[in-house]
Amino acid sequence: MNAWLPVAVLGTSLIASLIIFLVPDAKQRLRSTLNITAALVKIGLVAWMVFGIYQQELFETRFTLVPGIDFVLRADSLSMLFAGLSSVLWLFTTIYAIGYLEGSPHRSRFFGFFSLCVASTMGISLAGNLFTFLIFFEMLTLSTYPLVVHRGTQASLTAGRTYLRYTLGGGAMLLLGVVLLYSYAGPQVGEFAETGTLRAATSLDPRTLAAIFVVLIIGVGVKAAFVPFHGWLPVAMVAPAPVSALLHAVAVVKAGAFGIIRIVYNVYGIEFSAQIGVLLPLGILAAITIIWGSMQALRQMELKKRLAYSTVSQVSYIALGVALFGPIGSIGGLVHLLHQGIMKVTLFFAAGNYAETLGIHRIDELDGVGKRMPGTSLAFTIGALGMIGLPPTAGFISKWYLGIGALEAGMAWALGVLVLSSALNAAYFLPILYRLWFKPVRGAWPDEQIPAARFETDPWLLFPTLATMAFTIAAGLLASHPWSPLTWATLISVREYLP
Amino acid sequence: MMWFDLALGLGLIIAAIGVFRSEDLFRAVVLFVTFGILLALTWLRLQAPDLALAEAAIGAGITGVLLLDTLGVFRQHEQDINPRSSSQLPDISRQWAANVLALIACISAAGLLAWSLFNTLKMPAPHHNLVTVVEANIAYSGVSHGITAVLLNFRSYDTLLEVAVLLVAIVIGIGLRERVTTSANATSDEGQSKLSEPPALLTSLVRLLLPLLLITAIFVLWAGSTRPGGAFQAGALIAAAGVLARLGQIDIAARVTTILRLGLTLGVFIFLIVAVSPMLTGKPFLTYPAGWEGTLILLIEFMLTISIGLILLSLFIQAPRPRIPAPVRNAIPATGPNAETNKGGDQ
Amino acid sequence: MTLWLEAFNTDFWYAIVGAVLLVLALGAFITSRQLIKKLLAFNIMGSGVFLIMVGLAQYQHGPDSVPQALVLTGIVVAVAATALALVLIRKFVLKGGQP
Amino acid sequence: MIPLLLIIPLVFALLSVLLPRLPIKAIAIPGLVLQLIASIQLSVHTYKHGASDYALGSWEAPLGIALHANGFTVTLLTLTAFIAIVCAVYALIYLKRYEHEQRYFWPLFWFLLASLNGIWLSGDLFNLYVGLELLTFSAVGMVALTANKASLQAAIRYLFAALLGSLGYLAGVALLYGQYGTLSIQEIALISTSDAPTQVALALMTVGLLMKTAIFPLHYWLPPAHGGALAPVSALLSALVVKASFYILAVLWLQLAPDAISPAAAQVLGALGAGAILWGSWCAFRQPDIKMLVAYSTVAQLGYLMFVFPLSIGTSAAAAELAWQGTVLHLLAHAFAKAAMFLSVGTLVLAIGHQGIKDLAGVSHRVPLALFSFGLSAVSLMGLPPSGGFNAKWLLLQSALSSGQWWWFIFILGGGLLTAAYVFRVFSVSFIEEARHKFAPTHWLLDVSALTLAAAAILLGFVSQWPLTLMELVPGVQS
Repeated sequence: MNAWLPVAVLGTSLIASLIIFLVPDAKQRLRSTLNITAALVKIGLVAWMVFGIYQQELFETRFTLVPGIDFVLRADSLSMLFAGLSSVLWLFTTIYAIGYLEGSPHRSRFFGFFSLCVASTMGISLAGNLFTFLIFFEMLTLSTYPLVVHRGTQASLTAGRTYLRYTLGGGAMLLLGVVLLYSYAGPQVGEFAETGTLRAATSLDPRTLAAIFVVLIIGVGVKAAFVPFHGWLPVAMVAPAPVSALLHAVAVVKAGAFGIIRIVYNVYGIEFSAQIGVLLPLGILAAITIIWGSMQALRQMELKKRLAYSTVSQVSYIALGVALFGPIGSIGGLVHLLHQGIMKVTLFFAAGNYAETLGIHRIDELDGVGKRMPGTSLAFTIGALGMIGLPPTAGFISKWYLGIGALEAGMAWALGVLVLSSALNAAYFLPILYRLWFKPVRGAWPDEQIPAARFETDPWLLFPTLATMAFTIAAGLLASHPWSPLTWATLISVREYLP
Repeated sequence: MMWFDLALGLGLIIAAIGVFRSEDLFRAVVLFVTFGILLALTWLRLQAPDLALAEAAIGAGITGVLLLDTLGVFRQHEQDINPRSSSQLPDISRQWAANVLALIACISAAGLLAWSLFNTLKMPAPHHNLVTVVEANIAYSGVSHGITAVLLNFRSYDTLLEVAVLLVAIVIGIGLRERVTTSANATSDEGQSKLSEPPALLTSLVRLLLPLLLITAIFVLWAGSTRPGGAFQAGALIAAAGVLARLGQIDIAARVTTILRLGLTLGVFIFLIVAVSPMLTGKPFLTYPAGWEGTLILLIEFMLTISIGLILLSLFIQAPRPRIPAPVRNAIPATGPNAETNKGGDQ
Repeated sequence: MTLWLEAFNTDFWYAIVGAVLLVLALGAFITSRQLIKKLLAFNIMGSGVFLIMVGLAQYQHGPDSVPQALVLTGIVVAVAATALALVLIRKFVLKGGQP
Repeated sequence: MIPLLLIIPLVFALLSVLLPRLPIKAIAIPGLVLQLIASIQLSVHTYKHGASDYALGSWEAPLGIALHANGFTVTLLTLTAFIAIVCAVYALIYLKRYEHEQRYFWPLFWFLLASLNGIWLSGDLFNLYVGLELLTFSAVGMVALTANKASLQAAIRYLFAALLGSLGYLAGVALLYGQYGTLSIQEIALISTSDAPTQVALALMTVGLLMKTAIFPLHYWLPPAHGGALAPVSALLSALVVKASFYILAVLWLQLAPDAISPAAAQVLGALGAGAILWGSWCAFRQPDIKMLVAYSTVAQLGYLMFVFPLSIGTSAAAAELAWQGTVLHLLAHAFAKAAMFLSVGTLVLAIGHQGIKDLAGVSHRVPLALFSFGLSAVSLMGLPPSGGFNAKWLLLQSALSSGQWWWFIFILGGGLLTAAYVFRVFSVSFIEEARHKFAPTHWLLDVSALTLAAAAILLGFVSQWPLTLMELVPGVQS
């Protein structure tokens, strides 16, 4: 049974996807039932695995793909962190997407690829070696492309092209890096293991390994939207709001960040990475991305664009945490993987609600929306405060650990980066909050689609938003609870560092 | 005789150059037939009378007839449609590139071949010698003539595939032909009969020659088991007889009937049956049962002769021809210079 | 040089003739623009190859029925190729193509 | 067991010549199933007992002709039988609108199969020549089936190129026979040396076979022939026919006379392959016509096959084995994927009635399954995981690394990106909302057959071990 659980987790969304492709567009109820059932089953399976991992059980599926190279799905504590995030957020995003897209054409195609995308994400989280990781990493690229170009307009097609150019290029780099590593150090180093597999490879040239590290990081860095490889992210904003949420919070960007964690922690090992001196450059790259992303966000007047640049900046917190050599910094980075996810998904849901309900796309159109849509605006506010890092939100926990980690690692400049970026975050989020709550309404809404009735908007749109908002607060308030993301991240971090 | 060989070899080369250099297609074809006759002589000099026979009948004979017929069709066609005025201007740069390419290809091929042949001279005879192997085994082959033994026993698989090649050619031939007849049965027949309004002398000559050719064919076939001759040469003679008969207005193989199809496939069919039947007794494919080799080979050869003759003949008769009546002009699609980009495969 | 003369015989001479035909026909095949001319060049090239095949083998060990049988097969294949090409070319020309 | 694979297609070919109007077309499917069973049985036999020889007519080589079944050949036989059966199902539906053509399609189809099986099995140089001619003629005939001006021109061009290639090959056979006095590949392999006649023979045969395989720059005939033919014909041609001459080339270089080959010559072939990838992809990128795009994609993908030579000649045994495995996988993956692509494009064109890429607007909604098959096959062609194409590329990359030939790396990796560049042209149009044309409904079996092949290309990514295990049974290839 334990060998089949990872496959089952993958299969729930894969099979759901294949069935959904075949469901006629008009059969909304059937499709929605399928979607939500699959998401719930997946959460159940993941919960089962989390419980098992806690009791030191082993979940592994393995067979040989090409000579010497295995296809491995394995659940470890790190993969559960990501799988947990994806499965929970998938449920909410699906519900939200049902509210957002039902009524528009090509729904079966959309939800089919949507599920396929989540299947790839699950594959990424469960991949037990670099090769398997690569497989799902590329699958993710392919399954997100149809979502990006879903609307079929000229703008979305152009965005799709840009998206592909970046991600396929990144994929090629990753492939290059993986082949280089496998050929140079042997396929056994690709196996993900706590404290890394390369540690034992003392006979290898550290400079070559460092060079391969650079290639690998560029490969995953494109998806993680590192500057200067971030160009696809703001462009891909033309996609429907649930896709943006998925891209930013769960799937693509996170897959890149998760790849960085895997490479540093489970392939090279944090100690070995520090030894060959690749952590500092990684940290600097992350710091540059954080600052640059924030500055760009400040200049955007379109809400989704501003959020996009905010993602560029925020995801690099994870990389920064990884680059900080020390358990506390690691905890900060790991936990931010989750926290950024739930906060950003909240923000995108809210932005989607504004666009869908009132036709609002630009920040200067937001004046006084707080009274018309209080629930959504509250969610947006909580998300924004979390991004700035104010207690009691989840964002505060991340930044706190990252800050202490920076000091512990002796990288005080990183603390400076954190402070500066928080200030910038505040600079681009607070004016929005001000407009939402304190400015008077400027006349009619740009394009009101859903009139206020019992709820301020479609309940399918509103409730997921409120739910993720609740998570944002809960993750902050209940951080010390034994089942909180923080506890789990601490567990991983403790296992990563050598005794 | 050394001088004769020298002259013959040079003659071959000169004839070939003549073919390549002549502007007029008709002249080129005539020179090509001459080349074929010289080549037949060459095969005699190389102690290969079978090849001489085959070259004369097939290489020069049938090929020449097909080529000349084609030129005739082109001429007829050109009268039908006004020849293109200026589109024939050669593309100078392309021609130039082709010349350079040809020069490079020729020089490298010549160099390679010269190097190879020069080195062959210095080398000892090869390790294997199939001449002795053939001699040692010919007694078991059922025939006493070496080439027939190789073609129909030792390497009969080659021959099976080779007849299949012929069959494919004629299948394509009727495939491309039949469309015309199905769309305009009557007019097409009219067009063909117009081709053959021979003078009386020819008709009587044909009637005289026909039995002669058939008898020769049978002799050549029968001779194959002991001396030069065999199914292919005999088949070519049959085809030649058929062509003559066509010219003499005897209507054979004009329509693609089931009987014609049977005739075309008969050779391979019998060949296959004979080849497969030993497998029922556990012997390998293409094995002849002991003691029956000679008889079966003769049977196969007989059937092959009929099929090969019919195939070659049909390739002549069924080749596409223009229809005489005027509507032809409309049937020809208008094609511009960019017709190449218009891949109308399955629109 | 003496080696050459000693080893040289009729069969080898025709193999050389075959090689020359092959090379010349190759050039003609590439340069000629008319399909019929290409076809003639192909036939002559084939004859060149046949001459090499028989000449070279017989130069080594006298009259050899195996290469002769192969060439017989080759001649039949060549006539099939010629007939097929002519069918295609004729149809092509009837459809308005350039011969 | 072995000759059954020759007898079945020949018998059916004869039957379909004889009885063109009878429902012989429908009988084709059982015949193909029979052939598939025979080839699978032979594969199992080979897997259990190793390579086997079969003396036709009880005459052992060198006097007679030997058939030879090893791991590679049985893989190819099974591949052929499988692709043939799917293409036949497709053709049964697709050709209904081509009343006249289908009467001649089936005989040619069976002759094509007979020649392919004959080539995979043959152990005799001259027999391979006859097999190649049979293959060429049937293929040319299939291209010319529709008998319009463009297809006739393509067929003539194809025929001439192929004939020239065959003569190059035959000239090499002549030299080899003069040199070794035998035509049996196994016999020559035992005694082959690196003297001038052998090298010249190999050079001539190589050029001839490159011409038939349409390796850049000798590919000029392929795009019009493959792009202009009927969909099932294009599928067969691209998936199988060009592979036959490559197979012979590989046998010559790696098995017949490996000593006579210099690493420099192998590098030249590799360079041609690289040129094919670049040029083919560039042309595919510029085609306005979707069938031509796929045809040029074949030109590009064939380039990968050439990498086996630089990667396995003059390199370590480990690198050579990786290269060989990668090439076999690429051959299989490309066969599945390209056949699927041609079939799905055929369905798309049938549905729209036009074959410009711009005309594809709106197909993602209206012909989704065909587009999906196209997408799956594209995944394999781009070398993205999970697919057979990805595993192939992976092995080739590893081989390039372990033999220290990093320059092939660029082309193997870059080729995938170039493929993506032209393949996504199709996708991005297909997502446009407004359709340009009315859509005609298509038969569901058309979709199913294309999807089967595309799925096979993807599944190959998971079962690559199967063919590779069989491959270890090939003698003469380092393992």
